[in-house]
Amino acid sequence: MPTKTASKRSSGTKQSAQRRVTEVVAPENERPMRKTIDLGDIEDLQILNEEGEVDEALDPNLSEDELKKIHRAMVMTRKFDIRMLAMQRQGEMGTFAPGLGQEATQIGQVYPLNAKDWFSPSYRSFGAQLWRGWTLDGLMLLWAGYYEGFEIPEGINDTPFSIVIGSHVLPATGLGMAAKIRGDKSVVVTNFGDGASSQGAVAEAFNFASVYKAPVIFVLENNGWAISIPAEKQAAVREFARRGAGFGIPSIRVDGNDILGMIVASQQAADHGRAGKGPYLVEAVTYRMSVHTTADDPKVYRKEDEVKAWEAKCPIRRFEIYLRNKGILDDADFERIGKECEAEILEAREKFRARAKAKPREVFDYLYTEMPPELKEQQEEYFRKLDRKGVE
Amino acid sequence: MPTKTASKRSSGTKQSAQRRVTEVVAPENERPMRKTIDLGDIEDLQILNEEGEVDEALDPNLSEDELKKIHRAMVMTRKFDIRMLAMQRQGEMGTFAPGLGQEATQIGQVYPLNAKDWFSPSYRSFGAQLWRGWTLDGLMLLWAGYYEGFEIPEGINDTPFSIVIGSHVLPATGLGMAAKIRGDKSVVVTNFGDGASSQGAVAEAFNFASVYKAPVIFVLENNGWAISIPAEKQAAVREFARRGAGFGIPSIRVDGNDILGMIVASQQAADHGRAGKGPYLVEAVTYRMSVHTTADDPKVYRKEDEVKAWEAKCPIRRFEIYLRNKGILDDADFERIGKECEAEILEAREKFRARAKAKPREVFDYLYTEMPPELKEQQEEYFRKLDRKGVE
Amino acid sequence: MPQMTMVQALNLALDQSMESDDRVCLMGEDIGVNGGVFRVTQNLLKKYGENRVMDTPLAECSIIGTAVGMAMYGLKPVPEIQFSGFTMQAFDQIEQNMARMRNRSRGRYPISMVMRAPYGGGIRAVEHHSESREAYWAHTPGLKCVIPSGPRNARALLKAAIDDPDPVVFYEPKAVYRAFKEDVPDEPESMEIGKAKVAREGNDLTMIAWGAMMRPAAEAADDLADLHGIDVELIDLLSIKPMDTETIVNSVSKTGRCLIVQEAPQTCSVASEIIARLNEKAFEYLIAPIKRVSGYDIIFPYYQTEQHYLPDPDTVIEAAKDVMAWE
Amino acid sequence: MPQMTMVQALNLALDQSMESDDRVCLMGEDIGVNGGVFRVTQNLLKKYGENRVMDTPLAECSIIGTAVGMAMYGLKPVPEIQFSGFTMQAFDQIEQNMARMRNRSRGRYPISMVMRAPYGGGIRAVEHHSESREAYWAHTPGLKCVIPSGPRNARALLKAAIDDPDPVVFYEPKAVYRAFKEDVPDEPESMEIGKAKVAREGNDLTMIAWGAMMRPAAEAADDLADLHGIDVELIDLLSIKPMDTETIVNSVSKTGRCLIVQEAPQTCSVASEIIARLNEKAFEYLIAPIKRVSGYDIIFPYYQTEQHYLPDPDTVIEAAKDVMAWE
Ligand SMILES: Cc1ncc(C[n+]2csc(CCOP(=O)(O)OP(=O)(O)O)c2C)c(N)n1
Ligand SMILES: Cc1ncc(C[n+]2csc(CCOP(=O)(O)OP(=O)(O)O)c2C)c(N)n1
Ligand SMILES: [Mg+2]
Ligand SMILES: [Mg+2]
Repeated sequence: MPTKTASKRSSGTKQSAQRRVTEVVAPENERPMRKTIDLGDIEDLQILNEEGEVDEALDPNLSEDELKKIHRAMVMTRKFDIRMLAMQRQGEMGTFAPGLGQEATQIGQVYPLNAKDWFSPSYRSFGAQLWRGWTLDGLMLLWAGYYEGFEIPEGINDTPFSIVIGSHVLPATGLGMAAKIRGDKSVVVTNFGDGASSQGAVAEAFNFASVYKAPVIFVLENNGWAISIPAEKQAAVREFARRGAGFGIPSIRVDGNDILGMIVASQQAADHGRAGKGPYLVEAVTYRMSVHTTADDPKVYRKEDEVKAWEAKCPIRRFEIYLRNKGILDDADFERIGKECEAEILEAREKFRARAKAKPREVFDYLYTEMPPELKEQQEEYFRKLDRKGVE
Repeated sequence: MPTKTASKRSSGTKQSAQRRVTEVVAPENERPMRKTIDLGDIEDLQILNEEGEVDEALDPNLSEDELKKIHRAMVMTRKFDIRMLAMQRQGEMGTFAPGLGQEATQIGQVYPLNAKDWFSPSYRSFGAQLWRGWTLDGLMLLWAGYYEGFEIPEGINDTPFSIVIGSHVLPATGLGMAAKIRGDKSVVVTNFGDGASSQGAVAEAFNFASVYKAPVIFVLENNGWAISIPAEKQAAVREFARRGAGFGIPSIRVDGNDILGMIVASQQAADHGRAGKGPYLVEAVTYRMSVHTTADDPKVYRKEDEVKAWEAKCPIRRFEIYLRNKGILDDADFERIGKECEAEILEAREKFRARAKAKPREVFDYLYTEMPPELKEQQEEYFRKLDRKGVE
Repeated sequence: MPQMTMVQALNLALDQSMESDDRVCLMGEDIGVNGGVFRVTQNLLKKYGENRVMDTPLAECSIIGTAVGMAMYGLKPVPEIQFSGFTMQAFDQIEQNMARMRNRSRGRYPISMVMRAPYGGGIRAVEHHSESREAYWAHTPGLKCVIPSGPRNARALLKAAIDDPDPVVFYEPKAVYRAFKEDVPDEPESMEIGKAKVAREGNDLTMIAWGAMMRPAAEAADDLADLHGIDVELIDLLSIKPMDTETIVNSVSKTGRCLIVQEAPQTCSVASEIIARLNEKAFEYLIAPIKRVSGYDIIFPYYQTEQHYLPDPDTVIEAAKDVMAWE
Repeated sequence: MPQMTMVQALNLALDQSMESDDRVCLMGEDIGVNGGVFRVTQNLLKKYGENRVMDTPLAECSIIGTAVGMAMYGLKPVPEIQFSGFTMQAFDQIEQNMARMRNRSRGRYPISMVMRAPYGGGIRAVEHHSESREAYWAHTPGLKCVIPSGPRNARALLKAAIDDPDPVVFYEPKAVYRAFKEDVPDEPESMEIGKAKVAREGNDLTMIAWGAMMRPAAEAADDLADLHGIDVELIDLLSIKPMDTETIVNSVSKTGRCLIVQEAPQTCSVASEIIARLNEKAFEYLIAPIKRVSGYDIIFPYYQTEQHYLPDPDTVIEAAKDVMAWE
């Protein structure tokens, strides 16, 4: 109903009204004021800026140990990424999706989780998976096409990552619903990309999580690109966090290259969930510095300039300035840590090489709890084929 | 990034920071102010209120002829609905979905359309379909299970209505994209319910329409219920129009029982589309006065009180007050019009009865442009079966 | 033993499973306050509360997708899809997560869930309300699919499906929902998934049907015996995937002739698969080509013509005579 | 005649169709600026502009759903689904609108559109990137489905599919994309949808394959002739729906023996359907059970083991010998 100040009600007007409707409706800007519904706002957060300056009032003031642990994890993630690429180029690794430049987004989102919480990632999640306890050699196995790599480390509630864009977000929501139903305090973090935001299943998940007040933290990793499609073509809104509002989900847009911002936002989201208040949407604004996957050639569709500009926003560099200024770590430490990570990764590569044995006789396993007879028959036929070929 | 007034940047802070992150993140309300992103607002429109009072400043001042035409259409819709229910109860009609009480929403949304525009409705759309030129007897045939009822009247660009909730909204968006591609000025109106708003396909349609600036008017008929699920359980937001904002679509929430409001909102949306500005979302707030379908018993899940309260908001009653006050029609006219509509409907029923002949030999038709041989074979078998049974 | 319709029997199975295992929970559109549009879940909300009987928003993809998550958490969700036609909305979640999560997680997350959906024609419904697409599920690795034909086996099969550690599509022949009553014992009763039942023994011709088609098939079988001297062995398939190949092969090895009755479209259907298996395993016993009395490869017709589309006893009898006539 | 890979041949077909009919337009993820992840649509954006080559947001359901609308408007959309595994996301739109709109509108809105999707294994891809689910489409009333096996027939079939007034699922065997080149004539070439091709004539055994399976089948056929004295008639099915039953039946009526090679899961598959039809129409000619060399009813394995899963010439040869051994 329009506000009374703007227009006057009457019981019947007597003016002659011969004009056609298409004419009488005045252009939007000439309209009298009408009543409107305020949509509110979303938070926009940065704590550690591109220059490594910190917003003191917002600094979570983590302990030295924590800060060191986080730093090491970011470095490890990057080194792992680089090593994987080298292995891929040398033919020892399958197609994989590098997370270069997204280390802060990755680690920040899982930082507030404990082992009993759930983490349901997309495929570009090395940093978060390593933080959660996935092994370096396990991830290598997985991307090298060995099924064993999908074995979930004992003791943590993680799901296999999802290859089908957005398809894991509804199951993740179901995990949150189940936690709520059982009265557990666990929360669920699930991540997905700007591209994934176009999937209907993701919008549906927003709605279910919101209706059931499920403790789900939706981390929308806006890294600017979905393969060759820039975020500007993916949606008509610049801030993907706006989506949450339409479903009644508190939403925040964070500088995803700011590890402190990511931690604070994720913590806030986790607290919200644990308090029984339902889901939270965290849009992490970051950038895919590398190829989409090793099968992709970004030169075809994006300018080097754009990538250059983002180099200045590197999440590790700015965090190192912060650590250096705080007197926690110095350049020598950074070099040492880099080397230690490298060494660990090379060690893992040896383990991977030792484990990298295809097990073709396993392909029928793990499908059903008990193999039905008709499948056993197919398996026997398949084994006969392997026998014939002399395959173990 | 937080506002400068609220917090101070420094290059490194020296305070000891031993607290765990879970402690340092202060509860939301104690946080310093942060920068926020304003989500704007949505328009909330009513022109003709429950008492039949008009907001003069917003009255579209339609011509007498137009007003009469609209009134008659609303009456016809209601009478048709009532007659269909009677026919159903007498065993002459199949399960159908009454639109009782939603006459203003129905007719308002298609009012600005011309024949070349597209209309892609959901199943609860008698009013709009009749306005567009669908025949009374055709609609009867359709709901009585005769396939011929789906024949689209010549000269208008309407699609068959959709039975699968929300499934027509993407094709409707494709129609808009095509119009845009071809440089045509046509717009598309597509309607769907509060329940349908939960379908991922509908969210996807919002995004596609917005990205391609397709001239699609999404009419979300919020009639309070999706069978037994009240709108409050369907979503965690009260105003479904909020959804549009997350996709960058201008959105409006209209009193759907206010025919003038519906016309103005729809016209505004159509103008927007014709001007090449893209989609529009119109949430029409109305109420399903009757059963969901004739197979449904609302007594199981909703209180009579709620229905009673909505009786006072009847779209026809308030429009009649307006017309009476304007001196356009009087009570005698209303009675006459009611009778004329009744007579027309009974005439249509005769036509329907004459046409209501099952054509079992048609069921293979219209599937492919040319019937493939394997299907022809199945058809021959089927015909032999009909022959055997002595069915024409 | 009380006499029950299939609807009542299904309700009983759900009730008893929920009673004995608090991980079992239901979800779906209109299943709570309204008790389900077919009343299969009637009274269960009142008895078990909102946490275990969830009226959901209108989104099938969400219903199945979140149910998968709930199963990963350790619950045993039994989502209902209001009509099987709307399983299409959830196809991605069914194929990508419900069917695969156990495998993808190397057994860490077994998906013990049952997707219930009324299917099939014969109730004078509008478009999309009469489909039979069990072949989709049979073709999808990782699923099981069962279809009861009467109240008693409906109750037992549903219990078996809920107890099963793996994901089961439970197709309910809605034409049978209230068509007849059967004795259904009070105490919980189960049956093995993957086993067909010889509903009628015979020596001349094997007839295979499932779900709602069991009724015209059984009627035809009786008539064939009484009026045409053809002794039919009638098999109620019950489990579509896995399929009880052994029972089928044994029967056809005895009779040498086979007729399959289904309402689904013909191409790449369950009937096709049965023929393929008999060809492989009973070839030397086959006296005549196996015949399909089937739905056609067209869209299920509007309801004024559905009775002609659906296989009926007469058509089955004619087809059986054809099979018998082959030498 | 230039030598082309299948990718190039498909690009040529699209280019020529777009050139000659301005209603033809393309849409899909990464098909424009990037030219498609397999480069099938390379250069077409530059040539035809953004209105006819649409880089879309990441939403398969939208791609197919809006394409249906565009077809209703009178355009001829050719949407690409990046990998056939993601057609699951669009299943509802495929089954409910693409396949049915013509029927539902009583012919008023024919849906002349082609859904292109690379399918099948053999390129060392991750999960969901290697599926073959042509049986889903064959079982769905209202669709057509074709699968080329080499560059030349890919080009001709794609033209035929675009020219077809009805909706066609166009499955592209991605293992063949760059596997070999063939002469492909400059001038537009088409072929009839619904016709199989006898790729090799023979008298002892009919072998039926399609798509990527034509290569191991052909290799096996050659070896069977050269090394085992078995004269194979090899049929390239090309059209899955409608299927060229006549050509198959004629061949098997001649040879009396048949072997089908497919990479899809076995149950309710296209191979099952072929067996069912041969049972019905060539029963009296069958000397031996028809055999399937098929993918299994499991999830397509991770790539280190896919070569063992996929049918290969050796396995085909062994199976052929089995069929021949039957008396
Ligand atoms: C449903 C589905 N469609 C298409 C693909 C192919 N694909 C893989 S990654 C990708 C882009 C994803 O972009 P985004 O969601 O932004 O995540 P990012 O890769 O940027 O991390 C596409 C189209 C897929 N895996 N799943
Ligand atoms: C995809 C799908 N799911 C379920 C149904 C069954 N169904 C028919 S109408 C309806 C409720 C629709 O509610 P709403 O969208 O609000 O429209 P209304 O009936 O109120 O006009 C349901 C669940 C359906 N037709 N389609
Ligand atoms: Mg991205
Ligand atoms: Mg509603």
